[in-house]
Amino acid sequence: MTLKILLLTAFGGAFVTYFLGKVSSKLRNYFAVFVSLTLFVAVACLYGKSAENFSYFKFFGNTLVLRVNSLSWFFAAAVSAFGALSVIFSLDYMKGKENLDFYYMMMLLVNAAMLGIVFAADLVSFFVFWEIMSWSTFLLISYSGKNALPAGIKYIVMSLIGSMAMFFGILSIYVNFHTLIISEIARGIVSASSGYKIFILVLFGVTFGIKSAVMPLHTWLPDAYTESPTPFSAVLSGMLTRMGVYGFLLFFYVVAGASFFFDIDAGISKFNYILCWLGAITIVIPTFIAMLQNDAKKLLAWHGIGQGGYMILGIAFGTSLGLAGGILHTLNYSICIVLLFMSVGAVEYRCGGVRDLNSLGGLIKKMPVAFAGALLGISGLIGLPLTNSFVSKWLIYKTLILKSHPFLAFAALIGTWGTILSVYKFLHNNFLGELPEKYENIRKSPVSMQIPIIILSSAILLFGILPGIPLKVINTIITSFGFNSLNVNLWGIASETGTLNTINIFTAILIAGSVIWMLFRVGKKSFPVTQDDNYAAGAYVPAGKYNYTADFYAPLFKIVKPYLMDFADKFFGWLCRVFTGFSEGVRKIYAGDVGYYVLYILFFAALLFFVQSGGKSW
Amino acid sequence: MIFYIGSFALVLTGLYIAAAKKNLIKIIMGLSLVDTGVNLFLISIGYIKGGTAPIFSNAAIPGKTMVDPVPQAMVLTAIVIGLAVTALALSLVIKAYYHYGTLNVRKIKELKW
Amino acid sequence: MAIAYILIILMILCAVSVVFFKDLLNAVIALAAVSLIASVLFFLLQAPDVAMAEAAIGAALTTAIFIVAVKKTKRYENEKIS
Amino acid sequence: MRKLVSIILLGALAFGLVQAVKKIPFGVQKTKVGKYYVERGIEDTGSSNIVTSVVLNYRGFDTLGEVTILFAGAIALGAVLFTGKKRIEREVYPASPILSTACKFLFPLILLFGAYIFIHGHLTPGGGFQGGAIAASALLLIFLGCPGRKTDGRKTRLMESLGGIIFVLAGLLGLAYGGFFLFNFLPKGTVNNLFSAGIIPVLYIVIGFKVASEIAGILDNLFGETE
Amino acid sequence: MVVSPVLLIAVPLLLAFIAPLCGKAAKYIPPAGALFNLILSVILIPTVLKSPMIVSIGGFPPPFCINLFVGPLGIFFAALISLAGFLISIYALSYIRERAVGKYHTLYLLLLTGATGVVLTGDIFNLFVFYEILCISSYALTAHNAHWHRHGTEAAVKYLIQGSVGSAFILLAIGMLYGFFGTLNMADLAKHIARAHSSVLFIPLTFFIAGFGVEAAIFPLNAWLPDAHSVSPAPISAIFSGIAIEIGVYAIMRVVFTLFGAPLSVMSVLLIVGLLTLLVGEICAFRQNNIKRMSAYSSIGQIGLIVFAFGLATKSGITAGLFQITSHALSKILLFLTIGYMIYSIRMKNYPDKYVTEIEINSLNGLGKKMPLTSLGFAIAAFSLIGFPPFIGFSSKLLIVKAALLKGGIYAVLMGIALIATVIEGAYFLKVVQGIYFRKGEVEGIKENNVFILVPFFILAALIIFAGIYPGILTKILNSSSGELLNRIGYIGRLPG
Repeated sequence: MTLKILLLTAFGGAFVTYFLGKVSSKLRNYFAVFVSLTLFVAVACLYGKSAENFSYFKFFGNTLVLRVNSLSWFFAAAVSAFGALSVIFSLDYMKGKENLDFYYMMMLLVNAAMLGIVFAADLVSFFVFWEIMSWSTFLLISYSGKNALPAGIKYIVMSLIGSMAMFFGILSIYVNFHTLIISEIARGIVSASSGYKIFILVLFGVTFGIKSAVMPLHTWLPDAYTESPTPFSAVLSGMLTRMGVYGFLLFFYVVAGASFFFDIDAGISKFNYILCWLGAITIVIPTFIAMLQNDAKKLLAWHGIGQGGYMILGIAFGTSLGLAGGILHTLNYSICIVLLFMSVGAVEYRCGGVRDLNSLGGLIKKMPVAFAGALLGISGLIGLPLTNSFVSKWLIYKTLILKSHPFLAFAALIGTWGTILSVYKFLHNNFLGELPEKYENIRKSPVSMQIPIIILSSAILLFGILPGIPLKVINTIITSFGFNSLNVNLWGIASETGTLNTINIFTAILIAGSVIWMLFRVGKKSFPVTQDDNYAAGAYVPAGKYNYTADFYAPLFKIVKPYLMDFADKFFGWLCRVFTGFSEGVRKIYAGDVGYYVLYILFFAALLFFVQSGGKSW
Repeated sequence: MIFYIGSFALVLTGLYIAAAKKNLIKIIMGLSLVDTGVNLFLISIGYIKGGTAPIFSNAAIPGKTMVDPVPQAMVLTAIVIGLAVTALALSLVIKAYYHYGTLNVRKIKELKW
Repeated sequence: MAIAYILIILMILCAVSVVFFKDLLNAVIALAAVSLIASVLFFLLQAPDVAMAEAAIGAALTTAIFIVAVKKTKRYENEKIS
Repeated sequence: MRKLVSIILLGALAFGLVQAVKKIPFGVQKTKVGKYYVERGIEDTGSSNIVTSVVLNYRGFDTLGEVTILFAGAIALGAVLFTGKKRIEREVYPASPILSTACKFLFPLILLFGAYIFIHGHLTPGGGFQGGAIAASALLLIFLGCPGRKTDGRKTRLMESLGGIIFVLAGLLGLAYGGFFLFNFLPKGTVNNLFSAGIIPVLYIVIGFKVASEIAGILDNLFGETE
Repeated sequence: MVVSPVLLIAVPLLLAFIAPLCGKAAKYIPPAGALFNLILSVILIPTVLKSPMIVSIGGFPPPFCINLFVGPLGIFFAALISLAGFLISIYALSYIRERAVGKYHTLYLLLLTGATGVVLTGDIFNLFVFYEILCISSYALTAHNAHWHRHGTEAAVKYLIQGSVGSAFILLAIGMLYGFFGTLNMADLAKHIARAHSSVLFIPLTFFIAGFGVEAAIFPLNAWLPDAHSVSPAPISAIFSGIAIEIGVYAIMRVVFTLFGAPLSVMSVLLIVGLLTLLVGEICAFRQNNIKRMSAYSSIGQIGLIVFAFGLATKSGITAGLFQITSHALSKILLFLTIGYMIYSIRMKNYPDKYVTEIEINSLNGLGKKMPLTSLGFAIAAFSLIGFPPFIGFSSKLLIVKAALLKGGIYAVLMGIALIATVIEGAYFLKVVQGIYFRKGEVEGIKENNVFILVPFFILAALIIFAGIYPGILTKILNSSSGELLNRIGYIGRLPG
């Protein structure tokens, strides 16, 4: 019952927000925040509860059911938390823009749809919420107009391809097993032939691959992340893309069942192994493409793809450790990327919408909170110790090395290098270096932006130092999939070959850090100099004319750029052009000459004669 | 049998005109021919050799030898339909000429693709 | 029914000549002839009601309408001749 | 090219038609429905012209549809040719006195003939449609022979509508009296009398007027000069 | 006492005859007639669901007279027609306000009557007659205000030529059937055809399909559709897309299923043809710049899906096809009406003296702010057509895919191909939605304030959403309708004697 009310609140809240906006914009904003916070609290209260197959609706004689268990709770909590934070962030960010009623309604609607997805216990509700999410996302991506419109189309077309594949798969399952309820399908599918299983897995793989931007299917993501309003970019990267991961988990481990997932042998190699390699590719290439980007959001977007690879890698690998790593990385990465998008948003908000990394810089003194957020965020992305991703990446590396897949491990490692390079560029070009003159009198980010940034920053540290908090939930998830339980405690995780204990690391780093700090204090070797003296080799350069954040990594660019084309994007572009040409040709059928039309009729009749006189069915 | 052949000849000629001719009025004539052909076909179906018209002008006429009245009723309807369609078609043609200044269907193709 | 054969051949000839007449008025007259012969054929097929209708509607009124239409547009199929 | 293609396609069509027609023998009694009408027609409807009884009684609904089609055609033609302007009163060249006198002389005769045809629809060949068409051709004669004359659009429209209304109302009365739409609720009378066959002559007269006025309207619209 | 279903045809016909006499009040007649029909058909539904009603006309036993066969299928279509007709005529009250107004309303009512007659009649020639009423009014309405409407005239001429060829084919086929079996009553014919083992029966069937196919707009007989639907005034485009072509599909299905017992070879042809229609329609729509032409091509696509569903020839397939008919009718009508209102507003602002019925997609840019309700209606309709939940299009797509998969094998593969069309449809419709909401355009001074136009939007949108969430309300009547189509023996058995 609570679930039903929860979803009703989520959807109803969205629409009420819209109508409140017609009354007063203040009221609408507060109400939106209120709704999203309520949802978060409500979801949080569901912790530890589990209810299977709670029926809530009839659709064509099929009972639609909801359920809550550790998996869905985990994702629901993340969804509602990020949702609430981005709504709060929007308060100032979106101020003064057009169509705000619509914006808030769609934010809440996306949120609600995602909650629906994670709580759905039958495939039709899953699909319905999935589609609601798709179209509301589409509307939000296109919200800013201009460049956002092609991005939106790209998104929705790929998303539709995915949904149609899923639609087909769902109904195929329904027709074969006569049920839509996930737990019943899981029971029924055991007896299916392995060819059918592969068919289903490929269909769903395409869907979730598109949503979580696995490498050849990622092309919608960079544009969509870049062009949507920043708070929504945060949601998009933080949770919406991760619905693909949820889908993978659901279908590979719950619907198909873990044992089955690893048993299917396609003759050449195992399905999950292919997926692992896709994950690895997804880690490496986009991370390096990210380095080339000069648009802050685009850079982050490419990271979004790359980090998704880690999750797929971890999940597809399918050992307790790997799975835990993958799931944990989903959460950790989401925290980081949402944080980073919010810092970008803060900068963008204050700098009048500028995101070009070449023209920014030196904002550290002007916007300390945003800087702190960005710093922690990139540390998290890289996986420095004491940040949350350290734990999850450690788990993934450990899995790969333990299971002796050196190439995959190497790929993951390369990915991390690329990450370091590119996110440093991000941090540097935004916050370090010379402050351009025109940004001299920028103010701090507004409170409504600082709050989410601070919350998320502390979450990074909290989960970095106490990884046991999420791991405990994740442990219940993987045991529910039928894997061995991990030996988890608040500080870390123990495995056959070693134990991760963050508190030790924490202490060590704390001590080392304070020693270094002390040294610096004592030594006091550094002193500030003016730019003219050292930077321009003595020649006078007017301040602000020359900003050394421009063309960061230019030499590296020259080396790698030719190799880092987005081949998938090129391919899809080519496909589009071919299709356009084809349709241009097809519509010539309607030539406008009525004589032809009469001929068509005669032709059709003659053809029918031909076919019928051959057919002996009479 | 010759009636069938005649009626089909009309139908096919009409269809040929509609498909191959350029002039709109010619095309409408073709359609009119098709109508006539179909009507002839229907009536020939109802014919009975040596039959009389289905009218009891005096009660002594034996009903057995009367031709089938149903196709005749159908054809009456069809003729009137044909008139209505032809009239409407020609009025449209007149309007098309008013707008396009031509009756050539190869030239009246602003709506295409 | 020898007369039927003759009439039908005549009718087909008229119908085919509709295809070939370049002057639309000629074609209309040919069409009227087709209708008229058809009406006779209807009569031969023991359908006096239909024959009447065909004669009045097909042969007379339709022809009139066609002629009006030709008069209001172009007389020749090849529009360069005026 | 196009001619060749159309001839080929028509050949295929002709093949099909011939195939079908082989199974329909010419000139043989083959219909039970038609036979029933011929045998029971007089008894059921009281009309000695079986075609009329089929048209107006057994298949009266078709005829209602047919009337509606003509009505729709007339309205449609009016709508297509509608220009929203008053018709131009062009200077007409009067026809030669011989022609116009002959037309005026023939006009009532043809009209009378038409009326005869539709009034006797249930007795002799012909009926509302034929009679109406003949009456309309009388009007056509006037249009051609006496330029400048025209029908009163409002009156023809009134006649059309009234005809249709009476037809439907007759049907509804049948529904009310006999429980069937278009039920022949009037007494059948004696066969081969003018006043026989129940509603058939009534309907045919109505149809006659309606068809005549509709065709007259169509002709009027077509002949009308509009720039 | 049970009302006679013949009133469903007689009363609108009577009103249509009265309409020309009413002068300016003529515009109130179509809504009145459609409302009457709607109420009557809803009243009749429970009775009909219990057992189909055979209504003899003229008081003779069928097959010797024309009879109406008022089964679930017929009454379902009658209700759909009158619902659509009612909403569109309310819209037209203030939309059609210039020039040949009275004639428009008369023809519109005749079109509705013709459609109702086609779905209710139980006699093949009578079906043809009503079909002709429908066609003639369609031709004329396409060319509404022909004197000011160049493209309308062209489209109507082309439509008429193709339609006439189709009608001639139908009449030929009827003649052949009469020649074979000597009867016109459909139940009687079906009885004879079921007994016959003739090798030439496929010829009339071919002519029927080719003839009705013109109105049903199956590929390649649909060349008239994009022209006619795009240039006619918006309410007419709506009734064409929502009702007229569905009537064509009904006629084909009635002939194929009831008369000929759905032979496998024909069904496979229909399946392929449906698929082709779907793909060609969507592919052509993809490259359109004219919004109404785009929607017209989209109608072709949807019809293809309907024919595809019927082509499966299973109960679930037919139910799905009927559901898709409902969903397409509601959504497409809403789509065309909203587009119409947008065009109307733009025209009233920019060139009030010209008669404009079509417009480029780009001209709609930015209307979302000025005409929020209309744009919302457009978005709902587009989303429903694409098949997004929770709109009705989703339910129908679900049923169709399910039906195809239930049949399995090659049908599932074809269904997979058909789903590609959805992606294309999504691409072009959503581009328009984006344009309306998120692009900037010159929309100063445009506003929406006409209640008569907005009320149908509201009702249609409510129906689309409501039936999307509770599709169960339709399943009962649709199930028995599909049962009626498949149960040929039952149809024949209703024939007394």
